[in-house]
Amino acid sequence: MTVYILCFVLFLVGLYGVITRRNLIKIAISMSIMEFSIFLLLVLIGYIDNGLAPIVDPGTTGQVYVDPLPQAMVLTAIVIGLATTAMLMAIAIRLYRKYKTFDIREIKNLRG
Amino acid sequence: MEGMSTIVKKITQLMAGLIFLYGIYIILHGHLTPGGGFAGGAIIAGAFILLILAFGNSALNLKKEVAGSSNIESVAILMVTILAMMALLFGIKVFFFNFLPKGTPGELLSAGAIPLYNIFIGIEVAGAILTIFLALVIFKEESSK
Amino acid sequence: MRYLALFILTFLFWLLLTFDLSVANLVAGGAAALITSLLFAKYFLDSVYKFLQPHRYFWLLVYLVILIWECIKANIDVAYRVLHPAMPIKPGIVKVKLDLQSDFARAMLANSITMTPGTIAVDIIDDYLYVHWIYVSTNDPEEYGRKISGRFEKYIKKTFE
Amino acid sequence: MDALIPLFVAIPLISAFLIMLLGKLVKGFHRYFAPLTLLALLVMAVYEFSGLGTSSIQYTMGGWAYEGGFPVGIFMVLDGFSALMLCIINLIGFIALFYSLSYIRKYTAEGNYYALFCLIIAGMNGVVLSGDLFNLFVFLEVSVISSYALVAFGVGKTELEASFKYQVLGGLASMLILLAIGLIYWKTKTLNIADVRNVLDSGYSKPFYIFIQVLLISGFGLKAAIIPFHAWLPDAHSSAPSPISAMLSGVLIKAVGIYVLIRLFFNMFVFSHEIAVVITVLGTVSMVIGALLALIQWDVKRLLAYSSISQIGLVVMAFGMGMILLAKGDNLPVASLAIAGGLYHLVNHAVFKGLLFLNAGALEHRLDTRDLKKMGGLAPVMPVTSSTSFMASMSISGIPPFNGFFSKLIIIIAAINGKFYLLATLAVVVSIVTLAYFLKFQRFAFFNKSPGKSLEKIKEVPFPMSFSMVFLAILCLALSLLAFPSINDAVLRPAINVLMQSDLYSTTILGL
Amino acid sequence: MISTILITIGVLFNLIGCIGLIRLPDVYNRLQSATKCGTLGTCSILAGALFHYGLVDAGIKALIAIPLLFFGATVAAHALARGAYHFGVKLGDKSVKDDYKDAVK
Amino acid sequence: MDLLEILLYIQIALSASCLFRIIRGPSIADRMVAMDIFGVLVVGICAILSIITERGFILDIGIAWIILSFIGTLTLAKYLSGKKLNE
Amino acid sequence: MTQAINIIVLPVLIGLLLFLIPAGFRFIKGIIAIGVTLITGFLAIRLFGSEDIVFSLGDWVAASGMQTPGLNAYADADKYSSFSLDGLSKLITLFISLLSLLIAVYSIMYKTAGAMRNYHAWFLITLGFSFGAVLSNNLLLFLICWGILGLTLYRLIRGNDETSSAAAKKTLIIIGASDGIMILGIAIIWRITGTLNMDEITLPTSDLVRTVAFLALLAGSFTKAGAFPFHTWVPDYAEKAPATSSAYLPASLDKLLGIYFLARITTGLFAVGEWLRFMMLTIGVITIITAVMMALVQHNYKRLLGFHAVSQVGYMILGFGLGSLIGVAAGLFHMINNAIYKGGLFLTAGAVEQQTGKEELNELGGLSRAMPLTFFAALIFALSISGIPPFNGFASKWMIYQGIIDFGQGIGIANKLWIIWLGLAVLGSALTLASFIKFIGGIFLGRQRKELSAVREASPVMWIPMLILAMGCIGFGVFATNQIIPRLFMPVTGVFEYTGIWDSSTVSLLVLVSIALGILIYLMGNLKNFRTLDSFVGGEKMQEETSFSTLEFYKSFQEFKWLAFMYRKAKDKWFDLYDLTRQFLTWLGRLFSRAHSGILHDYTLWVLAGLVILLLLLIT
Amino acid sequence: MELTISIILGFMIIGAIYALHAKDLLSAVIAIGMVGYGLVICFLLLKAPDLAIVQIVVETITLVIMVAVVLDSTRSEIETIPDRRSIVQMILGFIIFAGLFYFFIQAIENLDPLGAHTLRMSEIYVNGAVEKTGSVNLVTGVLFDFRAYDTLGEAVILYTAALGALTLLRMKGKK
Ligand code: NA
Ligand code: NA
Repeated sequence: MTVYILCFVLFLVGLYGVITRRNLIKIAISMSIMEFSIFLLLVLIGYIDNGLAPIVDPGTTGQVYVDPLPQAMVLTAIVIGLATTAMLMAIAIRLYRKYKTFDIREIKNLRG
Repeated sequence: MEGMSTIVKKITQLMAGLIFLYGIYIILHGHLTPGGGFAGGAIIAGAFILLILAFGNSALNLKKEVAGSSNIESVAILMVTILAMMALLFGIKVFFFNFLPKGTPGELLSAGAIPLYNIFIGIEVAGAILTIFLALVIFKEESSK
Repeated sequence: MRYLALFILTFLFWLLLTFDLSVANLVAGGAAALITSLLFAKYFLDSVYKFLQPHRYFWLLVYLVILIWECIKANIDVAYRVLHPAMPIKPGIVKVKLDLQSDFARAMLANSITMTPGTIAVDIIDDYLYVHWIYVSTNDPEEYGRKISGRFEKYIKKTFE
Repeated sequence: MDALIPLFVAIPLISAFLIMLLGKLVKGFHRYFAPLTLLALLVMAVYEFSGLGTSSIQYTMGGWAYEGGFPVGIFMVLDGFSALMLCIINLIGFIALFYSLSYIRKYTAEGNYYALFCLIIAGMNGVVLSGDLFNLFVFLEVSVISSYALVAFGVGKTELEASFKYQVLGGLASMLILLAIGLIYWKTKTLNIADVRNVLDSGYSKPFYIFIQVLLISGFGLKAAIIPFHAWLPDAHSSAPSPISAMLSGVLIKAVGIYVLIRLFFNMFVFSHEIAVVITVLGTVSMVIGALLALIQWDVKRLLAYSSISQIGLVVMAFGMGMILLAKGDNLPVASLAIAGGLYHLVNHAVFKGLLFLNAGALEHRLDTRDLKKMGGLAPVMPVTSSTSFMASMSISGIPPFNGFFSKLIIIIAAINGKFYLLATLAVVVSIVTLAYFLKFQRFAFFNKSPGKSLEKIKEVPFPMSFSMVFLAILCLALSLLAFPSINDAVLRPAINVLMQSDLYSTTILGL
Repeated sequence: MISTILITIGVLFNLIGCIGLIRLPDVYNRLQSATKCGTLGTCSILAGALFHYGLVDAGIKALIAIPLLFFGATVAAHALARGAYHFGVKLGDKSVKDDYKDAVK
Repeated sequence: MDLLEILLYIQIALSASCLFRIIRGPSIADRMVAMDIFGVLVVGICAILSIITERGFILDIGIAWIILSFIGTLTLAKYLSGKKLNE
Repeated sequence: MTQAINIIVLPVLIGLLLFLIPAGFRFIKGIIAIGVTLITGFLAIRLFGSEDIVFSLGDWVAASGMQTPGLNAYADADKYSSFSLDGLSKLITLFISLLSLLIAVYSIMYKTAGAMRNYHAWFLITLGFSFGAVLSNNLLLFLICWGILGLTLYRLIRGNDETSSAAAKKTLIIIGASDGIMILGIAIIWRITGTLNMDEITLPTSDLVRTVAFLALLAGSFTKAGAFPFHTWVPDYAEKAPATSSAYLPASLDKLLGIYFLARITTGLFAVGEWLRFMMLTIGVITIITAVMMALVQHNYKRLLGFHAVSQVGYMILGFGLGSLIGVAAGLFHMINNAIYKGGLFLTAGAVEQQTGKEELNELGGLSRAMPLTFFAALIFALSISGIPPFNGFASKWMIYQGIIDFGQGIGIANKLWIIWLGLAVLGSALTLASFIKFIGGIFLGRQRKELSAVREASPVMWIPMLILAMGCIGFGVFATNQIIPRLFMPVTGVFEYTGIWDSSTVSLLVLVSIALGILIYLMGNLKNFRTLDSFVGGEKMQEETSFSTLEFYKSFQEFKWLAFMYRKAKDKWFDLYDLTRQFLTWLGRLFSRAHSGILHDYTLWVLAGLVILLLLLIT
Repeated sequence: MELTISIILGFMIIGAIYALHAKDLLSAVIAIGMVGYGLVICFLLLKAPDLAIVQIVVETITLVIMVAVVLDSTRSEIETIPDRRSIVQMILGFIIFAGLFYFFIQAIENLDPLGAHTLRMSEIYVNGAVEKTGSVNLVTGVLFDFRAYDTLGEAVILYTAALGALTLLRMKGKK
């Protein structure tokens, strides 16, 4: 279970970043970290001891393969993560133009 | 000097095409080896990004490029959707039905429609990533005026 | 011309990648190479006719052998400097006059230099190559040239220029 | 009929792609094509809804239904609840889109707007129809990512700020949801909602079960903006272009928040009494605090946004009461009543909150401000906006004969009958506060005197906008008919059944 | 067997490269060690793979990888060295000569 | 545990050592160099892993890594030269 | 049966149709409104003569010879649409229609109302739903009609400036709040009895839940009628709404409906316990005294009338609080009387406002000559409201006093305190008189100001309704014992006799005492201008230099130490439940609002804190 | 395997913490790139080659995008923004993290440990799937056949992001 716990620690590191970092880019980075931990968690879940990578050699039979479903999920999630990062960056670049800063604590016109 | 140093430019000229081809390889062998539309598409986008990095604005007309890449991704993803509905042509009212013959597993021409999906997804991903990249770099260009 | 050259290059690359001579693969490779050449030919190297001159391939082989040898020497040299407790280095950037004319040849030279003992090509400005040298053994520009680029220049000239 | 199901996603997707492609070639293409798409979807939704009754339809993507007894493919499930949501989504979508025809003209890149609009609709339809956890997550992302872009569509200072915060908190929510899905897969080794219930049914460890439930509550609570997960909403919903605000407040938080929360907790988990209490409390807290926050707003759209939090809280509270009663197992008719009230209010809120945001948009369109202090005396010059917003305000404040009155009434009656006296009282108090802030809106926008500025130049908004508002205002009245038990039965009963007989969902899909 | 030897050599070169990366004083010198040893080491490993598989598809891939890595790593090293200089990273204290300074100005 | 596996772990450890340089710096360029060499090292990992598991397709990943590491490093280098990415 | 449905549907339908007529045709709209009110008046009279019946929509459909629709919705509607015709509802219906007819006629010339968009439409809708509320037997149906009346009340005020829009807002908030509270009560009733039909419900207020239900419904009734502590909307509305609207709703219809509902819940739905009676009596006297005290210091005559509209409700509540037959009859009688004279007073106020354009008492004066008919009507109304014989106000107050004295015979604590209830009621009457001296004096007597020299009498369309109402005051007073009460009220409450310690001399004494007190109080506040009172009493010709200065009056009255303190606090809205709540909620809102700092980190922390708290709660 | 992954993960955590605390933005970007590449190694070791290749490209593209944004800011901005928090927030944060950590451990206590995963529904995706889909790459089989609908959604998300970026980065918002 150690590896799962460490995985969650990585998640917490990302979370820590989200609640403490002030720089827009660093917040995006923190979210990436959280994503990484979840990706890894999913892949760990699907791992089977002595299992092969899920690419079948057509000649062979009776092989044990790791679970391909979490991998498919993670693949999707990775692309989603890229999309999220791209959007965050697009907004960050524009916000920087407007506010002349990356500091999220300076960007607080919307209050109350 | 526009772009990067001569050394980089020359090697880029040599490599960009190969990288692009490698992207195609990854896409077409998606059902045989690791990778597929997403990885391959991104590599293809990488080939173009490499060109832009090395040569700068002058090599490509970036504005035209961004319109082109967004059009291409639209077409590609439209094709994916249509592909999903293709089975209707064969009278099967099932979305995403793998309507083509499966072939011999392990060969290039196998897995029915999966390679087609890979191709169109690959184009779409390449277009999307290129669009994002170009949007980010072009934006800077225009607002700094 | 460029199109053809790029097509052949990429098609060969494809064949190597797939290592499969089935019809489907050849067709796919042909298509892929075609698309690549259509899209990238205008960014491809300029004087592609050089590809068609067989003697260059001979020199290329010679050059490769030398290059590999130099590479290994380079590594041993670096290993020596890194592992030596006193770290015998005397770094600096020196400039080397280039004989080569074509940009591609210059680029290849720079690459070769980067891979050889103690040097990294930093930039090419006008006809000079600027090289970071981990052990500047001499102050004589002639000497530099010989030590740094002399080993490759003629082979590169024959191969690429 | 079942062949239509995937089209709910495919049509808006194709439409979005075509708009991006042909919009550049054919001038004004998107202005005709997008409304047509939504209209088609609306017609389809109503058709499905009316033909469905209490049955449910499963559609398996790729023809992969059951292999070795497991649901291996992605199931799309259309039952009473999802059909109802489809109707709401596509109805409000259509109206908001029609409204946009003139509203969005002041912005650049109209084509992108319409494409994103179609994408957000596709995402929501996908979420509502999905019978698969991960697929649900994917379409949730489709809709929220397009909503991030749409919120910042005006690319002004506040729009971008709002969008960024929305995105970070939304991303956090997605992460929590994905984590929960991962943990669920770890335990159950399946992603199909019905199958998950089937597996979880046969024993679980409490800490695990609670952990995933809390993750999902937080994740979807963030999407639904339940306090304390709400902070992004007032920013995002007030900054977006008004038709988008109407979409976000009217349907998005319901489709990707409330709907999923309810679907999962009723049909996937066997919920415990404690969870039911927690959900009720969260709903109640949102209801109360949201109303208090709305009370002191001077920005019209911010007021409306906080009001959404409050109203969604009421809906959640109603469902929570139903859950508590269901968990206890006694008093099932009252549970059913509470759920009916919740659903009814859900529908109503989509309509009147949509309308209110369109009203706010009309004000913004003509006055270029959202500040109530800078408005006033508009009733004579903008009669359509004024009277429709009055109807919507009265609806949401629960004044008869408008629809909001009846849904609130049902919820309060259910609360009293379930002996939730405190909740009933709070619901009443909140409805009073709601009335107070909506009268504030009415007072400062439409009555009172115009502060300084002459009203001469201000005209009523153009036809597409006023038509949309009038249409929704009529709906505010017409939906009162749902108060008739028989009509209510015909419309909401299928959805109520889905939630009341919570096992039915999984047994039907798995064919047990 | 040859492949194992080649791989071992490659790993050793990589080891040296990493030691250099850590030990050497400035960017340029680190680049020297890292690029040369890293590239040659990895090429050696790839060659090991080539020998392991022989001339089948996998082996050919290792073969293809070698020139790609060679070009990639050297050009990257050059670009980094040039970039670092333009960025204003000073040559280390031990440096004896800087001809490039005048050229840049 | 056979030799190749030990080599694999050594190679992994070496790539981990790049992290040291990334954290230590001191200049951005140093970090970039570490990043670059890391990419090269990982290609080695791919190759060794491919041999251990007898699965040739891992080399595909190695090639992809070479390519993308190249693009990544050029991006970083371009950052150093102070130009925008499209200049 | 058919009339009962028609009387509801007709005004609503016509009212809705009036929305379609463009704003320019307001005279036509007015005529249509009068026509409709005439028809409803006719229907109401016919209804009054018909027999008592409880019927549903289905019965009506069957009776009207229509085909019963097979719709399910129809069955639902049938289930909830129960109507009842009994003495009480018929009585109220009658008076609603009569009063609205007069106001409709008056409105036609009243410019402020005419300037309002859709005034007549809302007027008719109000009328229809008032009938609906009165005639419905189902609590839900009642609630819907009742709620709609709140809405129309809101639409009948113009709200085109700062204060009037504020008044409109406040009014609807308070009314809407009471409706919300009523929902609670109705829901509780439903839970306990399983039905919503009023004729099937009889609940003792025996436990907390039932008491709460009673209180909830009571709150609804009090708010509509304008009793303490839910009364604060009335003065604001009265001041800022067009006089016709004030006359129409807070002064007459809302009072009728509020007291109607009070009668329903205290005599029908609930068997009210002793402590609740005690509470009602207390609220009754508090309402009387506080409102009239406030009225005393007003200088806007419409606002002054508004406070009186509140104060009078206290008497009615006293009547119902007594719970005896005579008490209930007195309450109802007073309600009718109040509707007549208070409606009348607002109409006179409207006339004065229209003719002079002024609303402040100290800007007016000496209009008695310019507007003699208005003056005459106002005088009658003022005497009525102050309980001077032989006018109707006297007759109903007189019954209330008698009821209180009867009540004193009982054994409960509330009964033992009868002398307090009586004393305060009499004091209220005296204070009323005092303030109406000021009203009459301030507007009609004293020196006529120069700027008012051009003032003319209002148009006949306006003064005829006033005079009719004045005649009503006289008629209802003179014929109270022998005609009005036996014919109108005994059918509702049942027959009762004036028993106990009652005798006419006691009443005369009480009345005299109250008159004397009133004059005394007035004098205390107005020593300087004593002579002007003289002139009024003696009918001498007024001297130019003497005039009422209501401000003076106001000031001197406020000089009493304790009163001064209370007034100051009242001015700061210390006693306004609405304002207190508003301030508290706003404070709370600000508190939460401050937490929304705009800083993303805080928001994220909330999310995580919520997550962890949920986990803690659920796992442990 | 667990130990290897744990150690790599440990390095990734260190890298991540450094990325969050790096003084200048570009170092943070580089560090996060490293962490992402570390993830690739994990994927490789965990028999997920498809993920490895996708993660490589995505990580690189992310790096490029982030560098593009960082480059757009002025040089001074790249310098650090102080990330100081109040004591109360720190304590609250600590409690939150301790709580989450504790509950996570509790939650996963009885779940399958690493490598002990059993196939249930995925049995179908593995055994006989090659015949069903024709794809020897099982992940591709799942992605483009069994769960092709998800993949469409995923492609649409990327499309949306591109459209969103185009929309957000246009020159003027309003006419
Ligand atoms: Na107003
Ligand atoms: Na009075």
